[in-house]
Amino acid sequence: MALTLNGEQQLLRDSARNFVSTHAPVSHLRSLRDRNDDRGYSPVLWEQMVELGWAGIAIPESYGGAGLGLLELGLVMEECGRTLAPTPLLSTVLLAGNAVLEAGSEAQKSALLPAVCEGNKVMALAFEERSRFAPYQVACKAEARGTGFRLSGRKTFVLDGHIADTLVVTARTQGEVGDRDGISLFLVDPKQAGVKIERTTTLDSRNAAQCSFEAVDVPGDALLGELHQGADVLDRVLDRATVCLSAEMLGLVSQTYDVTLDYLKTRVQFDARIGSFQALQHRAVDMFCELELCKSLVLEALTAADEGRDDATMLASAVKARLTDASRWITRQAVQLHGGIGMTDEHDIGLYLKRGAATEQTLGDSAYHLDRFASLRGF
Amino acid sequence: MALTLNGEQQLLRDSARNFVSTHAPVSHLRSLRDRNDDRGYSPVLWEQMVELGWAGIAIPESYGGAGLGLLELGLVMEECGRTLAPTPLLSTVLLAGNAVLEAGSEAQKSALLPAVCEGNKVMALAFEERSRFAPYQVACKAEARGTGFRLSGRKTFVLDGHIADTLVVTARTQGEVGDRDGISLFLVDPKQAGVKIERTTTLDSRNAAQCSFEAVDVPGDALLGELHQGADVLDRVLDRATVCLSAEMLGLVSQTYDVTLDYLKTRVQFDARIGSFQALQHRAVDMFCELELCKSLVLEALTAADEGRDDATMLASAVKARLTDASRWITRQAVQLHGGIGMTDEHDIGLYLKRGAATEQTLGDSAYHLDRFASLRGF
Amino acid sequence: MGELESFRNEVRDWLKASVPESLYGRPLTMMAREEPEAADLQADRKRYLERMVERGYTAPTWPKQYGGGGLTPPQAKVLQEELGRLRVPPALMGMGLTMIGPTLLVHGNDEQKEKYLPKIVTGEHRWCQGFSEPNAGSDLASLRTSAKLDDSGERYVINGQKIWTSGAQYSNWIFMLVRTDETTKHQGITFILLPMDTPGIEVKPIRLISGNSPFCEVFFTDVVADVKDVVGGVNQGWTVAKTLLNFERSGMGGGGPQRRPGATTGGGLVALAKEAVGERDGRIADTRTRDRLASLQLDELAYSLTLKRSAQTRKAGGAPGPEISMFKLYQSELGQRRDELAMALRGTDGLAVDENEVGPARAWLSAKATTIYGGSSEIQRNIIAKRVLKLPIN
Amino acid sequence: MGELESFRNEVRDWLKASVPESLYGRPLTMMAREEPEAADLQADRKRYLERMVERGYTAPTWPKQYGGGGLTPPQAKVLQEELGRLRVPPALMGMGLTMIGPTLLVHGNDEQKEKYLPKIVTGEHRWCQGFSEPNAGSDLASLRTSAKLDDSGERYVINGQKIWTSGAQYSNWIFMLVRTDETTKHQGITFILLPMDTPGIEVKPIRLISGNSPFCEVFFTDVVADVKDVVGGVNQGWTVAKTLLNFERSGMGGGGPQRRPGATTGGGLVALAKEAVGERDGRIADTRTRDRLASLQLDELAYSLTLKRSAQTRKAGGAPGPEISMFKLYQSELGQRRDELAMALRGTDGLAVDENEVGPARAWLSAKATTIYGGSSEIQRNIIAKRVLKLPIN
Repeated sequence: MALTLNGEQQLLRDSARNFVSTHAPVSHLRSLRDRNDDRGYSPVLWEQMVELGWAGIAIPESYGGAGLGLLELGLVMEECGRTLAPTPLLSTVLLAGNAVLEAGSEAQKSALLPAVCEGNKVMALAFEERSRFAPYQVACKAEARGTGFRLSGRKTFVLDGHIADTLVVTARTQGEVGDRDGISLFLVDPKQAGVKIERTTTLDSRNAAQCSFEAVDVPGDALLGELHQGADVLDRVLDRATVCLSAEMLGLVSQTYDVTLDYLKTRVQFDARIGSFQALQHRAVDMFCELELCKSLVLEALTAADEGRDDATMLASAVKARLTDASRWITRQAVQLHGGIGMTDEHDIGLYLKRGAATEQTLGDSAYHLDRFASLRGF
Repeated sequence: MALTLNGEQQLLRDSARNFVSTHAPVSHLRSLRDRNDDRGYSPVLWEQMVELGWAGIAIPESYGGAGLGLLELGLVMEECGRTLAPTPLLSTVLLAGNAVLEAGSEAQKSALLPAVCEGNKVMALAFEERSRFAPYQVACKAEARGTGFRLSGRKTFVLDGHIADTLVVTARTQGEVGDRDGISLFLVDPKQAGVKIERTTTLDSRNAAQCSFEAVDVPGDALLGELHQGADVLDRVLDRATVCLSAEMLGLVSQTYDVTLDYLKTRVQFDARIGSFQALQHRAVDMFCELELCKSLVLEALTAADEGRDDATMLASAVKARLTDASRWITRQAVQLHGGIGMTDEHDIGLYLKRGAATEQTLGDSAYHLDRFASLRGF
Repeated sequence: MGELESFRNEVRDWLKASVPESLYGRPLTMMAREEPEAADLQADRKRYLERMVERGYTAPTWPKQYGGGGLTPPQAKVLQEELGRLRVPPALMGMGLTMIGPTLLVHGNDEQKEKYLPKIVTGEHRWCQGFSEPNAGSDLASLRTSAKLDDSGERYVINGQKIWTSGAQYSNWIFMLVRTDETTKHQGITFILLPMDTPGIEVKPIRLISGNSPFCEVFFTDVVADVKDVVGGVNQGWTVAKTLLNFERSGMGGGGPQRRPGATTGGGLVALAKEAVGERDGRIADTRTRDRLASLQLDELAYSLTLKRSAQTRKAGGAPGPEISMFKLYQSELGQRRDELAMALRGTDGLAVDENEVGPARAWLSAKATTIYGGSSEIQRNIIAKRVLKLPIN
Repeated sequence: MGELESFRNEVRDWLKASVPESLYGRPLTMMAREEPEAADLQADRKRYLERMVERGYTAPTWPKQYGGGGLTPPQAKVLQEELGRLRVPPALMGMGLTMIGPTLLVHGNDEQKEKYLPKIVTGEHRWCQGFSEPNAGSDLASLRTSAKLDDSGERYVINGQKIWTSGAQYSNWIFMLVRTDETTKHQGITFILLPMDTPGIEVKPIRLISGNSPFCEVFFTDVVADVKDVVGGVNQGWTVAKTLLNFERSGMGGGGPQRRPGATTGGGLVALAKEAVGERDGRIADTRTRDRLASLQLDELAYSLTLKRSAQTRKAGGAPGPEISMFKLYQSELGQRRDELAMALRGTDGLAVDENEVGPARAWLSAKATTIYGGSSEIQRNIIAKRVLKLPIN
């Protein structure tokens, strides 16, 4: 239960930090945005990340990965958060990829995971149907039809859905909307007839798609994991993704804080550096303390997930609730403390505000996770 | 809908302020406390207040009162709040007295209200049975017995209950605990057999009693208002008392703020008056703004009650929720800003903290009233 | 019937006869993105403006001699209420009416009032504000844009840069603060007026995080201004500016909840909340959301009552005092809370942005400026601490 | 078996043989009201202390030569864990062990260490702290209590007043800060030790808002002290004090949630909440209360993880640095929040006070001091701003 990094982990983090600050600084996101890049990330850069092994960090060696833990992947995500570097790590590796890893047959895993590790496949998990995170609210139906299934329904906020080579789709095979039981997972080829995918641009200059499935027939071996038992897979996958997204948020919030602290130390008004004003000092101190708490929670949640501990789920909700509130508070404060310059598109701080706002809503907001935290603690 | 005082109202307020600051400054409460005064207020002083007409301010002239409004009574309460002057205004006039005024027969009103106006009678409203405000949670029973009723049950937090000459007791004559219907009000002589009253001292050096009624027989004319319809009376009485208690809280919080602002202007540390430190300045500003909002709400709620407006109930909950939160925040801040000296019994600020804490819980806390406010606004 | 009531009837009749019906129920278009309007609608707007100008109703309380309506404040309120009843937009808006006009009435000389006020009233002069500079934001008085008297003694030559000049690209006049004495801070500032088409002025819009560009940078290179256009005296500009800033804040805080394009209004939030988390017994199903909304509504209620109380207490006709800072502070922070709540309730749906519309996400972003411009919340707190609470200065 | 494990076995056996069983599961009595204990229990406590002292276990990590246990930090942790397993109270507590002892190990000379440390270890010296003065609270360095060297050059004569001296009425020694140079601020302070029975010392307990009197005023009139009892050199007292204050804060923030008499513990709050607002499906019925409790528990979790992380990161053996201010700050504010929540949940029941017991209301009142003493929350924020964040000074 160490809350410190070992030498190798420190090395990995330093190399990730070095890579993103050199090859994917904030100006990289900015240029993708300004040219309305359709993918939302740079394939060239992604290839380099893949070469550094990032896609397969937490995937077993037998499928071409490095077989390391979520902690290591989390460190990389944190560094990507620092420069807002867009990657398909969340969509392809943490959501859809992990679903395959958790639930897939040997054949499915062999077919998909090595391609993920090699960066040859973008995947997306289509599981949300509402604007507020509610993974069991699945109305999308899959009816048995011969040896296969026929899918009908709609999904929303499918991250990187518009460029996915393979979709993992949750559909109801039994029970009522809202039931935990009766959800199943399917592999769907987005190019298949009846699949309609519409890209939306989110305010953080990333993509989330609206998908609709109209009588889409898939073969029996498109079923991922056990019939009706998809929620078990979903829970594990979402918990792990939530923890890593929180790590990314930690990077984002840390950088926001660093930039703001620096501004307080340099901006002069009233013949003084504004960081000498006590009201601003105390606010900076409160942000500093909050970040220290966030760091501890992120490390603990990543470690608990790697160790398969009983409290891993509780910690996943704890960390997402915390980072969401920290992001809301610190990114808003950062804009305020930057004053007018922080309102300009030219300054980076607004991009942190926007990405912060998007991650706050992604995979459940703080109200959702605080409630789940309470529930897992027995109240 | 004026939110300013007219000349007479200003005069009344000034005279009340003058009276309490001369005759009932904080040292008065302190001396009552230090000698463990059983009544919790000074009968001599109360007599003088009665002479000033305070007991009957809002009682019609036909029963010996001045026939003025709740606004006038609220102004007096506010000034009493400023010096923490203990009076039986809340128990005798606003709770039990108003119940008689609202619901009593001519005979009941004539028997009781003139005595209240003359200061010859202390009354108490025994209506709470739980530690959290819930006026319909009445388990105490009154069964018809001959031409009268037999009361059995327990009441808690009966303000001034241990010295009351007459109790107004809520009892269930129909329905289940929690029902709004089926509550009736009764006049009970506390000296009657079966009535047991136990004084508790509250942390603000006032009194609230635990009362129990064991097969207490009361005659038919002890019924106050219509059978089963007591909740209507209770609602009106509690709303009006809540607004006036909020006015008292405004006085308390205003004085807390004034004393603290003064301390900030005089206490020297680090070779500067501490009120020159920006972090403390901004906190003082936020308290100032909050108090301005509180003042507006108190005036509006008192006026609405006097005008019998439709939004009077909504405003009663609005004002109590607001003043409770303001009291919690400002009295705690005041102690913190006073530093060590604020922790000593010798300094008055601790007495404001304690009275604040008591009023925060009295007649419903902010959670209760915020929820009721939302409900009355249609959500 | 009281005088005010007969005035109301008169106004009502006149408005009915004068306002083209096509404008009834039209939302404000100021601040929203410019979109081409049908030619007949444009003509109706023009006609409406002309009629309002004729009666002095674009500046209802200004003296008639300057083209105002000469109305008393209660009469002006009646006019506003009657316009509100028809839900027609104001015929004319802008800093001329809300900021420089009222300031000239206080500090301008007769010549200036006669020259400028009538052109504000008609909309001929559209004003912008040259106050902030890149290194003079919260600390406005540290401004550096210099004005040097030339040899004739009749002209200033201005050099420097202004920033956050709202609507500079649409304005033909600017009121600005310039430094006329380098050896002192507040006492070396002068308030001056000049036309935007003066040679040497360059305007550059600033793109904001919301994607809009309501503000500009304005560059001054050897720009010549007339000494007659100094308001309130040389080196007396700070006094004039303080008056003007209070009018500005009073516009930001005094008007009750302001409608901003894309922002969710109070009632809209309740509907949004019921939709987002569901209803139970007609109430928002989730206590947490209900509490957040209730606490916002309670703040809004307390705030609007305080505005009303302040208006009743303030002496008639006076320029607003430092307590106006409280309203600016409170209104901007309330608005941001409302937008944050609206964003939270929309969940992931609220994250979508569309290049062509002002959705809630853009409104949320735009509102972040409200606690910064016109004196940041921190500056407002400093002002209240010093001028209202009289707390000591370090 | 690792060395640590064999040490654990040894300790476990020794404790089993040495701690009287009557002390198992006994709560702390320090800070609680003094109530008379049965004579045999008192004898058992004495026996327990003697045995612990014999092995140096009252100060486990101090060098053996001064009566300490000479244990490594991991060994000391094992000892603590084993004591915790038996739920026996510490044999000895107080400022000698937690504050002046560790400080003497850093700044004391050999003579001082030999003279004082062994008497701390046995409990013979009970220390109190003479730092704050009525006009030197947050601004501790402005203290005025003077110490003037007499003609012999071997004695100081002390005059002045200290305040907030915790437990002065039960102590027989005091460590204090005195002014030895009036012409400078921080550089004119000296750290000195003296016995409480020195003539001229008068102790007066201070009654607090909670009704308790854990603190005293201490008056000094021509009190004579020995120059040999100066720690760290004349006019070097501020450096010594900073070391000591960090040990103090580390005691206030480093130990995880502290038990205070009458305070409601974490688990107790859940039960209290379920009782107060009811249960639904095994959960607290009301979302609002659930959220408040969850947010408190989340803070406590994050805080305790951060303590753990900090302990793992900090270099072994070092005195705590300024980051300890964060823990002092956080722990005191968390504790107050817990008490506020407990008060709120108890409703009107929580308002009752009884002269003879330490109920929740008194605990709530007592806790208000935690954000004030040992450097207020404001001072901790100043320290972090300056020493950790390196923000500029005005």
